[in-house]
This record gives sequence, structure tokens and C-alpha cells, in this order.
Amino acid sequence: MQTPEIKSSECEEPKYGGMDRRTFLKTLAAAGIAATGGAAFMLPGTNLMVMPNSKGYLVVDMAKCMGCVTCMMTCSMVHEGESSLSLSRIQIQQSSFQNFPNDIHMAICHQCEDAPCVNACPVEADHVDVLFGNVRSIDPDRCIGCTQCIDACPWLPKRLQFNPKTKKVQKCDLCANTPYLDEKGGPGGTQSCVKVCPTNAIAYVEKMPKQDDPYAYNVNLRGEGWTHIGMSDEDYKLEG
Amino acid sequence: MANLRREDEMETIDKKRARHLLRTLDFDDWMMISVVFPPRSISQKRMRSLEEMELTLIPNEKMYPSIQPEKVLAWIEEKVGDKDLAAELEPIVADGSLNYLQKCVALGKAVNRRCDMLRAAAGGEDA
Amino acid sequence: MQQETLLEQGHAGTSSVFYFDQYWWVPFMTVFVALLLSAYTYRKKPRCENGKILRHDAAARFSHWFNAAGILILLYSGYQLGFLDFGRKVWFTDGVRQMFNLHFIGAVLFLLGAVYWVGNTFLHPKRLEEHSPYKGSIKDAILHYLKLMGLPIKKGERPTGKYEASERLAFIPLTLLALFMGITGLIKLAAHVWHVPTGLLKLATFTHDWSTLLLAVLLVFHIILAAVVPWAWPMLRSMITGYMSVELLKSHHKGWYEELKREGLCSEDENDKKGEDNANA
Amino acid sequence: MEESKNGFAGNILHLNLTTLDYEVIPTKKYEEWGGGNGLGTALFWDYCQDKTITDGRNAENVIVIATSPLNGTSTPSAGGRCELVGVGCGHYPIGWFTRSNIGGRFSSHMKFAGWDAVVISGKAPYPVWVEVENGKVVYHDAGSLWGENARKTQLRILSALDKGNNGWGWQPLPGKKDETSYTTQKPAVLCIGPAGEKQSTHAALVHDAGSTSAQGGFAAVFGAKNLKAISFLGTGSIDIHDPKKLVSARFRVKERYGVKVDDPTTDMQSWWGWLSRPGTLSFAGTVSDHYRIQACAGCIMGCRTRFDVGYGNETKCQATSWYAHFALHYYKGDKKKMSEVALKLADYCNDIGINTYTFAKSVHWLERLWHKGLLGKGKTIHTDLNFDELGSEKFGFEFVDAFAYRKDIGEFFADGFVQGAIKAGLESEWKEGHLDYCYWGVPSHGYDARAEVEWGYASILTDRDVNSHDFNAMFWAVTLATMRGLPYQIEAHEIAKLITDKLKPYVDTTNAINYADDNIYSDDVMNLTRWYIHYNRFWKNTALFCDLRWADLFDSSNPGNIGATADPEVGEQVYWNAVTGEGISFVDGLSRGHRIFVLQNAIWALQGRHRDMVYMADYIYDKKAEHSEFPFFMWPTKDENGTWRYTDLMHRKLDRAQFDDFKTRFYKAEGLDPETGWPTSETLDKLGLGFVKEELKQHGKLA
Repeated sequence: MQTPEIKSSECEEPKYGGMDRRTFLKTLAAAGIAATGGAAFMLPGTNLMVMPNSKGYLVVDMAKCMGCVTCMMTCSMVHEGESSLSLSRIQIQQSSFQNFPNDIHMAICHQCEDAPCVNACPVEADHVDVLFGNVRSIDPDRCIGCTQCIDACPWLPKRLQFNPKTKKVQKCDLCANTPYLDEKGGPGGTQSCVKVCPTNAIAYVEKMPKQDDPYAYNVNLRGEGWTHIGMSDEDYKLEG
Repeated sequence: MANLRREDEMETIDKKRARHLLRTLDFDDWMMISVVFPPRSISQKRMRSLEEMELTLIPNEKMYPSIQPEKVLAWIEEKVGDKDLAAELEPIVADGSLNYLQKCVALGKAVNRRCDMLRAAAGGEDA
Repeated sequence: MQQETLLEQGHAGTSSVFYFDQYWWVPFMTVFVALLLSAYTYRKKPRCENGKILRHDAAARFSHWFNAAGILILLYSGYQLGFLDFGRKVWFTDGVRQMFNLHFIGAVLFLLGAVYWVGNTFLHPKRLEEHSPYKGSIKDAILHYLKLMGLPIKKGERPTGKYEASERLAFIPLTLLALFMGITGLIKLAAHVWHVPTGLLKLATFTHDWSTLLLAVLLVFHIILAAVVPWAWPMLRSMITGYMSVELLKSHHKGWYEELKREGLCSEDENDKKGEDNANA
Repeated sequence: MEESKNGFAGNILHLNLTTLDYEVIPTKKYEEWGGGNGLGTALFWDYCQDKTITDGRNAENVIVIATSPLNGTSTPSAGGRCELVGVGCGHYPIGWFTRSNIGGRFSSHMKFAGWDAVVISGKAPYPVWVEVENGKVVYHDAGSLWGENARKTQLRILSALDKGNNGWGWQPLPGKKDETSYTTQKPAVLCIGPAGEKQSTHAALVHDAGSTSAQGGFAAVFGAKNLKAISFLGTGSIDIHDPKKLVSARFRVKERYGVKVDDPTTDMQSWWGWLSRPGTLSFAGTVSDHYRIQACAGCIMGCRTRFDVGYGNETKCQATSWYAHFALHYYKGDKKKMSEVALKLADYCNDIGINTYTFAKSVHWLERLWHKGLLGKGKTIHTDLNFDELGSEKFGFEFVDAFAYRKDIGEFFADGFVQGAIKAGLESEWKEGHLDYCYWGVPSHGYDARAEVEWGYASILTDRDVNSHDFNAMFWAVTLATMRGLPYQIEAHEIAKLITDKLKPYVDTTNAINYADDNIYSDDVMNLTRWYIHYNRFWKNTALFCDLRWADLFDSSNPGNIGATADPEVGEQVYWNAVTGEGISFVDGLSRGHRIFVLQNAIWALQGRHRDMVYMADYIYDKKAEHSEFPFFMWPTKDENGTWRYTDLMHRKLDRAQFDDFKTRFYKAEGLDPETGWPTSETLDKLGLGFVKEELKQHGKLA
């Protein structure tokens, strides 16, 4: 660029695109401020769109569970290739000395409507996986393990797990991303916990359970055979 | 083994006799049988009286009797001393058309009827 | 099973305010605000007055120190959050939130300073030329420092302009790295709002992280050479007060002095006198 | 430690109670032993300095609690079993080196914490309990826990270890910053109650509400070592060689053998085979229909229950039935009351830490002594208990308390019932079979050794009631079908074929399953017994496949009634190989069982065993089973025309001379010296057990 000879103490400003540079800059800046301000007004919060609902959900029957934790070990194996309870995305808790049906609690991810964990993620690792039926899923490549999502989860125990080995958080993806599962997972495919449960105490449903009802994910999955072998087919109201 | 007797040969049951038949036997006359707790358990059990046999014979959802019908028959005849009941049970024991549990039911019902009668005769009181 | 907590099922979640999420538009707007600011900034060429020359006007100092504050905050919070193989240092949720929010503040400061500079440079492209290295910059920079270290080097260097050869040399990587960081940072920020493909995001993160590392290294040199070593103290002072003595201008920025003289902004006599006064003071 | 993905956790914990410190032993050196019984035996050999001890309560004794690579994995009904070995107590004539096991969550948590086994040696200077959380091992003073029952001990330990939670409902476990790991699980505690503390051989080790280890007397060993409890909590993972394979084999076994729980045609009583049977539940019935089937870690179908009534959780099996019929009598046929009393008492036995197995065969005998005037106030055996009240709830609790607190007859019989009978001068009661304790002074399992011969043979040829239900599945299926008048789902000739197909190459003829009088001493039955012991030693107690699910020698849930055992798709070796990556065959596993058995024979030889001691109680040879436990004892037999049928084997006794000859052939086939029963130098070399020769030689026990 040719520097023009300076005639006064005021710097000369070159023209830009036929417009005075300063005017151009003012116009650009004003337009930008207007645009970002407008966007900020129109898109409050983190997400551009309303979060689409998951196309599938796990529901459980806490009165049917045997507490064998096979689902947990299988979950950990299909996802991590190792058997672990701490790394399982489904958590079965039991207290041997408590009375039925409060002796067992099954904690599955609700795949919440407008999932708080997805909203909480500061790096958009916890996201709605549009390729796998909108399941709420954590992209390990993006996750920084900050555990905001765990804090945000409204259910106890929290349905997301911190993995101290990878230093990342993980959650139920309905088996969408399962390197050690020999079949197609995810919504519409296999859910390992559902498939492996000896008593079929976990089921995959497409209808979203009621979101404001803490009892909605515990359903009665006991078939006719259950009463036939002498057990109650009564509905038990259990939270979570 | 009891031999079949004609109706008119049946023993008359008075209160004393009824109480005697319902008595608790001496230890040496107790009979060891078992109960089966389905699906998979078995425990030995000593039969001390006719009424205990009555409680044990009819199978239910919780337990099956585990007996050898011939031995039960002999015990009732020889140890309890109720020849009439033994005579009534004999054709049941011999009935090849019944399976084991059916046989137990039939035996149990007969013993139950007999005990009801004995209890009535004994004045509604256990001996 | 009873949870040993008073938290209620279905309501046990807590979430923190993340500025990057909540105020994602602020950094974007900062870019334009900075441009607007620069558009309303009218800068004069400095002249020698009272034995001093205004080396860095308010705009330049504003730009430099906002940049500096922004970068230091960004480096600190970025280091705490972890990058490349440096693990995360803050535990857990709260620490991360604080660092992220600090990073946000750093980003805004940095963008304000950096984009303001870009706007100014856009208006005055000559400033770019002042900063840029020239053919022989490397040789001159080496000679310069050797001399400063007291080595008896006779060989002459090209008369120093407003910025020293070494400063001009550092300008290119610094600007590029800042550019990478700014752009990749904005891409990362965009991911808070729009879907950014993972590949692009990974590339952005990779670039962001490596730029950070290199910038941090250069920053260390910059601080040493511009603030720690005694001969740089007048420079540091000039970045704070804006002024440097004409004497120094003559001895160390001969090129610039000549240019100012040519333009009639400095006169030799006056400045000599004032310069001596100044030195005596 | 180099990492190998083979199902092992990597380290073994050696607790030296005398000095209250511990040592970490890398598992690598012991991996060849597999786990459980094999690993435990090898560790015992290395860590027990004096193997001539004959009572487990000796401070020189070492006990090993060992897991297998399959523990903590989804291997069907092998994920949660745990093996204990060491010198036991309560046996007659001496306390053999023996084994026991426990289900529940204990072994899986031990492995998740990073440990394959725990070796316990020495004796603590004061009562202690041990806390293990991943790599952290801490001895705690158990002074305030001493005297507590097993339930309270566990609850107090659980509350002491409870770290609350950080609002996540997950417990954080030690670790710096991002190494903190989390779990939603409770620690798994194994402990003793007052009976164990008082070193009664009737004591039981208890874990959770109803997982107990009682046979073998290891609870008394804990007591003798001043060890009240061990607690494990782990957040680690078990590396699997081929997780994909394991997962798909587990899916497959459910498809083929899983119980169709929701299908109303599922019959609780008519299944043939172990793997596919519905939950066993309580034997004394239930007091409510509000309960669940509960399972050990990784089980394919639970066998225990948890109720809504506040008692009876996880009780099962004979624990629920040993007192039931006494209660039924006492409460005059009230079946609900019977269930209630039976479950309450079973629950109490688990709470207090008492072995109910010894009661199953001894209460009748005590009742007999009472009525014979040999037991009572000031009688041959003194008791303050009133056996006329036998069957009442109150008496039941008093009776259990006597054994739990080692008072009254609990003190008199503290070393065992056979020992007590001899002490009272009532040896004939035992020899004549009134006290039905037929092998090594422990109770007959109820499957009369004269009819179900393999059970008796294997028990006397090893160290205790073998308690291995492999072939026993036939007996129950056939007997129940006979009782109910149902057709046999599998006819005798077919079952003989199905089973012997699984026994290859040990037997090559269906004749091994012929339980007829003239065949029970044959080489075929001898080889079946060898298979049975080897299976028991490796697949069942080393790999730790649960006894109540495996071996699945035939199974009516599968087309062709073919059982899952040794199946190329879902057999034991499939899971073993998927987890360990070894690539062994089912039969290779049996050979390992043989090796373990021979090593155990070396230990028994050092303890003083000689083949002349290896015989069952006299009544097994002298008397026919008189008062039948069963209406019939149905087993497959083949007559001289080659016709197979199920036959009632009641009223049979064994022949001393023929069993002696059987033993000789057995020892020869096993590579043991037929003169003494001791391992031969040649066999030891062949099996890679040369390291035991020196010690055997020193004691003059090398054949």
C-alpha cells in the first residue's frame, strides 16, 4: 500500500470500497451490534432450538428386579469393555436389610424433556444426538469432565457418572455408542440392559413417561406368569 | 395288614375308645415320615398321633407329605390301633390308578373323616 | 431406598450461571463495540514537547493493556481448566464455573483490546507498516541486543523506527497467534449456540490450545525483554505514561526521530535542550 | 504391574493379623490356579507354615478368601460366588483342610476394589475388623463390635463407612482430585456373630442378610483369629479379554435357558435341569405375596427372597425348613404360622451367625434323646431347654441362642454333634444312624449316600459334605414328577445319554448313570465320581460357577433337553475364555480340577489322612435307610436286559469291601497311591506339583 504524503498532523485515512474507511467501520460496527443484540434477545440461554424429545426411554419395575446387577456389568462392558459397577450408566442400589419393595432402587437416565444436563454442559458435549433418535448423549471428544451435568441432573442418585480414568462424564445413550456390543444399539436397536435382564425388569418404550411425576419411570412390567409363581402383580409407587 | 371286614363287624366307638385312638403315642411308636417343601426341600417329621397324621397327609401348596402309604397303613393299624380306619384305607393304598399325591389326598380325607368322628365321640375334646 | 439427602427426587439438580452460555452474545458484540470505538477514535501524530515524545497515545495504551489483561486472565483460567496435556486444575463444579466465567471476562477484555487495535489499524494502515518486520530485522535485532549487553559491536543497524527490530519480529507471530486464538475462541463460543461439527470444533480446540502454548512462551520473552531487563524500563514506562524522552528517541529510535523531524513534529534544538533538562531532572 | 486383560484384579491381600499389617502379593504368580478353590489351595500351601494342624482354630492356620476371574462379571451365575479355604473345624475325626463358599456381592466387591484374594494368617492381639476400600486397607479395633450379631455388626460398619454424599447420591472414594471415584453401592461386609467369636463349630460367616458360609467352620476360625469382619468397597473395573463375546454369550444363555418369568405356563415345580429353574424361594412357604426374587451378582435367576414383612430377607433352602415341621406340629397345622416361625427363625440364624445345616439332622436326634431320657435336666446330656416345647417360636429362639452363645447344649456340642455323642458315651447313636452324620462327622445332606452314591462317594473322598447338586437334578425332577403322577419329561434312557454325553471323555458309556445295586461300584460310576470331583474342584469352586445353577447336565427348556454345561455356545468354558483369554476346553478345566484335588490330597496327607480313614459312618454299610425321607428315591437304573427305568432306591446299604475296592481303583485313576491315598511322586511331577514333594518327604508322606 502506498503511503500518501502527510500534509497535516491528522492522519489521512484511505478510502475503502468506495466508502470512507471510518464510515465503513461505523456502519459495520453498528450493524454487528444490532445483529448480535438482536440474536441475544431472540435466543436467550444456551440453545438455539427447543430441544427435541428423545425417541426412546427406559422404564423399570423396581419390584421385579433381583438385584443381580447383571445390567450394570453388561452396561459397563458394552460401553467400556470392562466390567464395573461405578462405570455403569444404570445404577441398581440395594439394601439387604430393608423391606421389599424399598430394598432396591433402580436408577435409569430419564432422557428428560428439555434435559437439564444438556443445558448445563458448558462445552456442548452433552447433546441431543440427532443421529440416534435424539438420545441425550455425551460426546467424549468434547467432554472436559467438569461435572456440571451431574450437578444439574434432577434425580438421585445422579444419572451421569464421572469416570476417573478418562476424567470425563458419561451417561446412558440407550446403547447408541457401544464399541463392545455386537449388534446395533440406540433407539430402535438393542439396549443391553433390557436384553440381558433375567426378569425383564427393564423395558424400552417410545412414549415419553410423564415428566412431572417422580413415579412415572417405575412401571409394572410383571406379566401373568409372575402371579402364577406366587408373587404380587400390584403396582408399587416408587420414586425415581 | 388289616383284613376287610363286614360292616357289622365294626367296632363301636365310645368316648373312652375315641380318646384312646386320638391319644399321643409313646415315643417308640412314633413314626418317622417326611414333608416335602416344594420345589426342593425335605425334612423328617415324627408322627405322634392320628391327628398329626391328619394334619400332614393332605398336600397343599406349601408342602407335600412324604410317606410310604403301606407303612402309614400299618402304623394306623398296629401303633394307633384303629383297625377300622386301616380297613378303610387299605383299598386306597392298593389303588394303582391313583398317583402318589392323589393317594395322599384320598388317605388324608379318610383320616380326616375318621378324626372328625372320633373327636365328636370324644366329646369335642382332644384326648 | 431412602436417599441420605434432603433433596427431592426430580428436583435435585442445581445449575450454575455460565457466562459463555448465558451471555454468549457479549463476546460477539464486543467485537463490534471495539470496532465502533475505533471508528470514533481520532488519533494525532505525536510531536516532541518538553523533551518528551508521546510514543503511545491513549488509544495504543488502551489497546495494549486491555489485551494484556485479557491474555493474562485467559492464560490463567485456561490453564486452570486444562488444555493439551495439562490436566484440569479446578475441582469440581464450582471451580470450573469460576474459571469458565473468568475466561469469559478475559475473552471480552482481550477482544476489546485486540479488535480495537484492528479497527485502528484498518483506519491507519501505516501503523501496520510501523509494526511489521523488514528485510534485515533479524540481523538488526541480534545486533541491538548484543549492543545492549555491552558488547563492543561497531556494525551499524538500520535506524530504529517507532518499534524496534525485535518488536517488529515478534509482531507477526503474536498477531497471528492472537488471531488464531480469537477466531478459534469464537468458534468454540459459537458451539454454545449453534451446532458446530465435532471435527471443526476439535480443530478449533487444537489450534486454540497450541496457540495458547506458543503465545505463553512468547509472552514470557516479551515480558522479560520489555519489562524485566533494566534497559527496557523506559519502554515499560512509555507504555504506562505514554511518553519517552526525546533523548531516548534520538538514541534508540533514530529512524522514527528522523521521520518526525522530517514531518516537522520535532525540532532538533528545542528537543536537545529539553532533553537535557529532562535528563537532569 | 503389567496389565493383562484376563479377569484378574491383579493383587492379593495378605493380612497378617499377628502384627496387624498387610502385604500385597501380585496375582500373576498364582494365575495358573485360576481362582477360588485352586488359588486358595495354592496360597494356603505357600502361606501356611505348619500343614499338620488338625483344628482350624489353631493360630498357625491360614484361611484364604478367594475370587475367580469370573467374579464381578456377567458370567451367568458365577459373578457373585466366593470361595473360602483353609483348615476347618467341626469335622470328625479331625478338622480337614476344607472349603466353603458364600454368595451375594462380596467377591465382586473384593475384585472391584482390586483384590483377587485375601490371605488371613496369624491371630490379632485384640478383636479387629478390616476395612478395604480400593487400595486402602485399615485395621479397626472391633472391641465395641465384639458380641454384636451379624446384622448389627454389618449395619454399624456400614454406617461407620458411610461418607454421606456430595449431593449426587454417590459415595466418593479416596483419590486425589480427579482420581476420586464414586459408587452408589454399599460396602460388602463378611462378619461373624457371637457364635463365631466363641469359636463354636456351628457358627456361620454372614454377608448381607442371608449369604452365609457355614460348612467347614470358618466362622470359628475368624473368631479364633480375633477377626470380626472384613469389608470391601471397590470402584474399579475388571478387564475382560473379549467383552463382546461375553456379552453375546450372556444374551444367548438367556434366550436358550432363561426362565420365562412372565409366561404363565412357567411351572415352579416341573423344570428339569438347574440353569432354567425359577427362583427357589423359601422352602417353608411365604408369609406374604409381596416379595421379590433376589440374586447374587451376575445370577441368571435368583434363588432368594426379600419380603415386606420385616424378616426372612434372603433366607432360603434348609434354613427355612429345618424347624418348619416342628412348628407345624406345635401350631396344630397352622401353615401360615409355620411359615412365619420358620422364616423368623431362619432370619434369626442369619442375624446371629449360626449354621442351620447342622440342625437339619440333629434336632430330630435331640428330640429322640429327650424322649429316650438321655437329654434333659440332670440327664446324660444336661439341658435346661424343654424339648416338649419343640416347635414353638419361643423354643426355637432359645435353641438357636444356646448354640449362638455357646451355652447349655450349645456348649456341649460346640465341637460337633458326633464329637458330643462320643463324649456322652452315645457313639452307638451315631454308628446306628440315629444321628445321621455320615461323612467326616458332618450331617448327611438328605440325599442318602446309600442311594445317591456319587454324593456320598465324593464327600468321603474329599473333605466334607460335597454339596454339589450336579446329578442331584435328576433325583428331584424324577421324584417330584413321580409324586405328582406327571409323565417324565426325560425318560431314563434319554437322561443317561444326555448326561454321559457331558461326561466325555471320563466315561464312554451310559452305564455310568446306572444307579442299580450291581453297578454302583463299577469303573463307570468311579469315573463319574472323578468327573464330579474334578468339576466340583475347578468349574464349580475355582471358576466359581454357582452350585445351584451349574452343572446343567440336561435342561428341559432347551430343544433336545440338552444342558448348558460344556455347550460350545454357552458352556462354562465359553465364559472362562471370554474373560481370561485362555482358550481352554471344558475338559481342560476338569484336568485343572484334578491337579487341585491332588494338591489338596497332599495337604490332607500332611494332616494325617490315610486311606483307611476314608470311610463313611458305619450305618451306611450296616443298615438300610429305614424310615424313608422320601416316598421313593427315584434314580435311573438299567436292568440285565438293558432296559432303562427310574427305580426307587430306598432300602439299600453299601458294601464295605466293594467300596474299598472302588476306592483302590479311584486312587489309581487319580494318580494317588492306592496303599495310602497319598499323592505319588510321579503324579506330582506330571501335574507340575513337584514343589510339594520336599515337604511331603520330610513328613514321610510321599508315596
